[in-house]
Amino acid sequence: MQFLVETVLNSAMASASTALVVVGLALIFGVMRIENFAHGELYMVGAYATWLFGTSFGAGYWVGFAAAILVTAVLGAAIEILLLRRLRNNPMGALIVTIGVLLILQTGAAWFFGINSNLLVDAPVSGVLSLGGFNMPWHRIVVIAAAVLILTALTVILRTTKFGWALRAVAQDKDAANLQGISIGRISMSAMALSAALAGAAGSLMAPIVRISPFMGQPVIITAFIVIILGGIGSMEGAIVAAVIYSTFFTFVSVYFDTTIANVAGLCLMLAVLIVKPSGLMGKAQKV
Amino acid sequence: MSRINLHLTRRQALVGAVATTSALAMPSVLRAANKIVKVGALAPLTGDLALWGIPAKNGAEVWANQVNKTGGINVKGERYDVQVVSFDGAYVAEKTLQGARAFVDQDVKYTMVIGGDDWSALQDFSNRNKMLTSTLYVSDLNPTSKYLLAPVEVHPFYFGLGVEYLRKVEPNLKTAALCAQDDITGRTSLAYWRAGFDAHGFEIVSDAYFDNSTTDFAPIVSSMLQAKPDTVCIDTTYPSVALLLVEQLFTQGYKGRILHAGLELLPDMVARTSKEFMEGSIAFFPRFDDPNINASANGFSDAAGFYKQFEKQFPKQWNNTSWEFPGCLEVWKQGVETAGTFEPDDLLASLKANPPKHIFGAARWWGKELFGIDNALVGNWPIVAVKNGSVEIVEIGDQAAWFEAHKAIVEKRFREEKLMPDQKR
Amino acid sequence: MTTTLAIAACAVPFVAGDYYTSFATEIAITVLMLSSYRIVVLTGEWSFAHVVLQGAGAYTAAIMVKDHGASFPISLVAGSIVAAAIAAVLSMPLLKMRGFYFLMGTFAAAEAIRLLWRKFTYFGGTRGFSGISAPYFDFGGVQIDFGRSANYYFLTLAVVAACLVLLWRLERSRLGKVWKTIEQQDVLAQSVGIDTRRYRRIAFVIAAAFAGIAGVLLAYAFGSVTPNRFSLNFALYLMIWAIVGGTRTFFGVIVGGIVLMAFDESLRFAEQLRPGVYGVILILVMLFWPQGLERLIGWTGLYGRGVSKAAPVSSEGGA
Amino acid sequence: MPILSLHEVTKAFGGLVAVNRATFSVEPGSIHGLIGPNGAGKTTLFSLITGFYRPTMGRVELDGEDITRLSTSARARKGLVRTFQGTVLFSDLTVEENIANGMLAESSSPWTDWLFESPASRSSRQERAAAIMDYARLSDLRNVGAKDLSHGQQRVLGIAIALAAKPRLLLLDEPFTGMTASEKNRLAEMLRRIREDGATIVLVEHDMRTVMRLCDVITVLNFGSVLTEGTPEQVRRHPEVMAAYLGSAA
Repeated sequence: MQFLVETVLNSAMASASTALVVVGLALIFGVMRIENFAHGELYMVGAYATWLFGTSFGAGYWVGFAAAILVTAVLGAAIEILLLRRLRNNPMGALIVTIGVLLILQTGAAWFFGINSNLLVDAPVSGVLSLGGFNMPWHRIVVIAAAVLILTALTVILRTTKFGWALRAVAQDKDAANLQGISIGRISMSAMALSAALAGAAGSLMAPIVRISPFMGQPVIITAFIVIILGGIGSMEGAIVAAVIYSTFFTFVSVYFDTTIANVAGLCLMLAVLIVKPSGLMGKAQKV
Repeated sequence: MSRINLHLTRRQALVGAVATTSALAMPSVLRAANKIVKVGALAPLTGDLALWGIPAKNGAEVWANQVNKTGGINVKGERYDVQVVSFDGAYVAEKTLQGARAFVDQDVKYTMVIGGDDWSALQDFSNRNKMLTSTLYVSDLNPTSKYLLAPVEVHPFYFGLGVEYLRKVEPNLKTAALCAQDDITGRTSLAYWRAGFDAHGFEIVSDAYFDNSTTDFAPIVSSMLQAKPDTVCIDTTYPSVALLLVEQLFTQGYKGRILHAGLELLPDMVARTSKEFMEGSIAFFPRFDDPNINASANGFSDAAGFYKQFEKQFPKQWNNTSWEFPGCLEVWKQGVETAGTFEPDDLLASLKANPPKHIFGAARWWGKELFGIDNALVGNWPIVAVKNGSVEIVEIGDQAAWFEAHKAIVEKRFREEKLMPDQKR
Repeated sequence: MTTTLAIAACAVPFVAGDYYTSFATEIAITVLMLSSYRIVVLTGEWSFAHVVLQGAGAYTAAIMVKDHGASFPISLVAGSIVAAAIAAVLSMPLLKMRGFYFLMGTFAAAEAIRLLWRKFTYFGGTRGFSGISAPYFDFGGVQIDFGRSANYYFLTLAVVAACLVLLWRLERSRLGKVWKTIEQQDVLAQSVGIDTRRYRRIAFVIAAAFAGIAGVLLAYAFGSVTPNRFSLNFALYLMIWAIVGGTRTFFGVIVGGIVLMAFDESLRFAEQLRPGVYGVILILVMLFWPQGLERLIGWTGLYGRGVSKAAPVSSEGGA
Repeated sequence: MPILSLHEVTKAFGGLVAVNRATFSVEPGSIHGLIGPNGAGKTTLFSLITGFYRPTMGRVELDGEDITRLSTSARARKGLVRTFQGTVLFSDLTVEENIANGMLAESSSPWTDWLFESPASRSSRQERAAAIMDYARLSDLRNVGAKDLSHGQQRVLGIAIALAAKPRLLLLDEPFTGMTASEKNRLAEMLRRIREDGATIVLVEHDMRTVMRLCDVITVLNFGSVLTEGTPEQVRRHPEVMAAYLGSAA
């Protein structure tokens, strides 16, 4: 029984961090119609920034967390302004540019921090919650709580603030939004910054749990693409629901079988959904 | 809106760029009195596995500088400086074969590979071109791998000794749980661990591989602990993965013994768990920052000095492979200097005739029963245990003797994992 | 254009050493991959499965040679048929999807196949196959040992050239015209009776057949087949070379591919920094020379297919 | 035996019933008008006939054969070809190439003909393309790019492409909208000639005057269901049609 509870909590944590990453990806696709292949690397930059500011400069985890969000947001905005803005009517060109950014960030991290360096970030809340033989590190619960907090804050912003309305308008119909005087440039930049910050936050929250390496973004982006397809591109709600479904499914299969079977099963789940509904669970149906 | 048509078409621009950069690629000529002999580090320098490849290349360069400073290699009176050439095989067999071709073109006399997944493509090529090569995985050896040596480490042969020692010091332990990453390294070593546990009366209660892309290890550890093992073996997992596994074992209230190949990140493991938790954990590599390393690793000239020099040149980039490639070079140097030639066949004959010392002392060529060829340099190997937060050598065992005593069990377990020479695809 | 390419191609083995000859063989095989990949792109879709289909051809060749001692021509045909068969089966579910969904659908199918290769020892597990003996020609007193890289290079060149001629014919045939109509105006094509899904499937299967051939050539070139060689990285690089090279013209994708591959190779001196430098160059090319991509701009929004492309005609058009 | 007949065809999008139990049939060789105020369900009905939508209920028959479940392209191969409201053309190609594309789906017997087109079948296709071009008076624009044509010429090219697909039943989606008076006359003339060559035409159109002059039978749709059906005179005098159109030029 205790084993079951542990697995449920572990899958909740996996769902939380995946949801943060995938919502960021869905936001970018909704607003700018491109899949950001470098999204996993922004997750990685978040983890490295947390180590650099939190541990290496010794300012403590939460300073590192704030620094991670800031650094990734600035990086996201810079990528939009310098690179993606010039390729607005060229989706394939933008795709290649994000792959270029992916390669640069990976090589940069390996160069500056060393391929072999073992960076350790201590969890802000140490210790273990143990209830009758079942024990779960507090930090994992913090990750779940933080992710829920961030996602609710995001939905509130999108639903109520003027910025949120403008973002959703651009996602709905770029030209119509333009006609109403919404500056596409400003919205795209802030959407990219927000999306990058979400990935950075996920990276920062997971820093004490996973191995920090220049290639930690690779499995994250692959899972994110699978989940965004399951949820239907561009739909934020679909992304969150799909993140929970996929992560729970993956964690349980990897515990009861092994992670290779879990990978194959995850891919088959994605294919199954696509076969039944070729535009994802909540994606806009489009004539095939 | 007329398109801005640059007079340069895309093809002309790209071709121009190719011309300039390849000019830069001309290797700079070394001003040296001695003649030059090239040795090749054919290892992944990009991608996940760069964490083995880059420290290995760096280690080889540090070793070469030290040897060149002390007059280089003496071949029948002629002095040669060692130049290390490298090629990024990205742990893909086909790319690694391209590297081998580049080395043959550059007349590289001795090639070092990590081995495992990326060796399969080199086999025929190395025989065809008499390419003397060293690998870190003894399981690469097979009846036709004439020019392939496993001179430094006979991973996973020392694991049998580890289980034997554990049985001796802790007679009451009954059950064992195993886990490893799902690649050739993991499969080969887990097969040997199983043989070890079978031989010494352990019951294996949990045995699973995890995918290389796994990031969160809590589920894996919780499924292992569900079987209530009193020994956990995390095999040859990468240093940082081993750290996460140990941390999960501590968090999830595990109270038994831990076995790992290297325990490279022991200081961090102690920081994340506790001295008491790590007490008695078993591994197979003394630490190079251990004050009396020179005494234990007497086959390696001035191990402590080498470590200091490496840390100076490549701060905080040390990994096991950092001394293993130099170990391979050390064996090759001894062979060349006794044989007085770089020519592969003569050098092989001389090496076989008088086996050089390997890092932990005297050794002999071995491997016929299991691999079909005696190309593994096997000697005694230390077992280290954690005492008060640091590792100490607690025993020196004879790997070949252990194998002779438990040959049947090992072959059964290797056959299960389809690792015997006749089962190779 | 063809003559310059042909002359340059034949000169390589006499000029280059063993390394560059076998590198040229790999380029020739990749050119076949790029040209066959272009067939799928002609119908307006991008796929991540093309490299794994090449792998299917390679694995078939390995099994044919090692288990059945098949000769080069037989394993060439077998590899092509198996790859095409797998593509035909995969196309049933996959071709219900469009745009990015199709791309990720092909990724899922391809990665699942690759993981199965790694898992089952019949395919040699993570180590795959090795020791695939080079083809040997012995007929009427003429013996050619294709183990030597120069000989194998010419054999590859011959097979690739034959395939390119076929691909050239294919694009000019009515089949090729149907594919282009589907890409330009999917809904209009349907309204005049073209079953777009059926012809996209034909394109997917034919492309896979050629990828299978490229896989067999690769298996013999390296004498080994490993799952790592058909990973997502290689699929990504194939897509990068196709996009940056430009798929508008038959030769565009070939020349673009060769230049980019040579470029990637010339950065080898940068070792650890090589991927990063390549990333910078990708960005520069995309920002300053998108000409080769203008046709791809039509792929608007990845699933807004069939949107009318007719530019509103200027009003003064006569009655 | 009617060439096209609809039986209780209904289409609902969630709660909204766009087409409600529409039942009518089209006689072979006729020009059949389909009119109704905006939002009457004309376009949805048009899409149900062409197979772009599947009806929630009811049956569509072509020459008595149930084609309700057939795809758009399958219906086209059976002779039911449509044109588009906007100017949906192969804009990068010339007029001649556009028309040639219309013939691509023609099922030629030997599949090898797909790969290596025999000179015979190529010349026959070129002849037919030439015939259609002067039929639509586009011959002198043969090598002009589709995107460089005038609006009227683009609409005519759209119909020419449909003709290339050898339609027995031609469905036109508001062909006369946005045309000048002279262009309308020439198009009406062309449709009559198409009808004389044996094809049946179904015309969805707003322009009442043209529909009244051109069509043999008219079906009037209102709020998704068939209001009435008959010759242009019967329909013009029908009280509810007057109310539905409220003062549009009758």
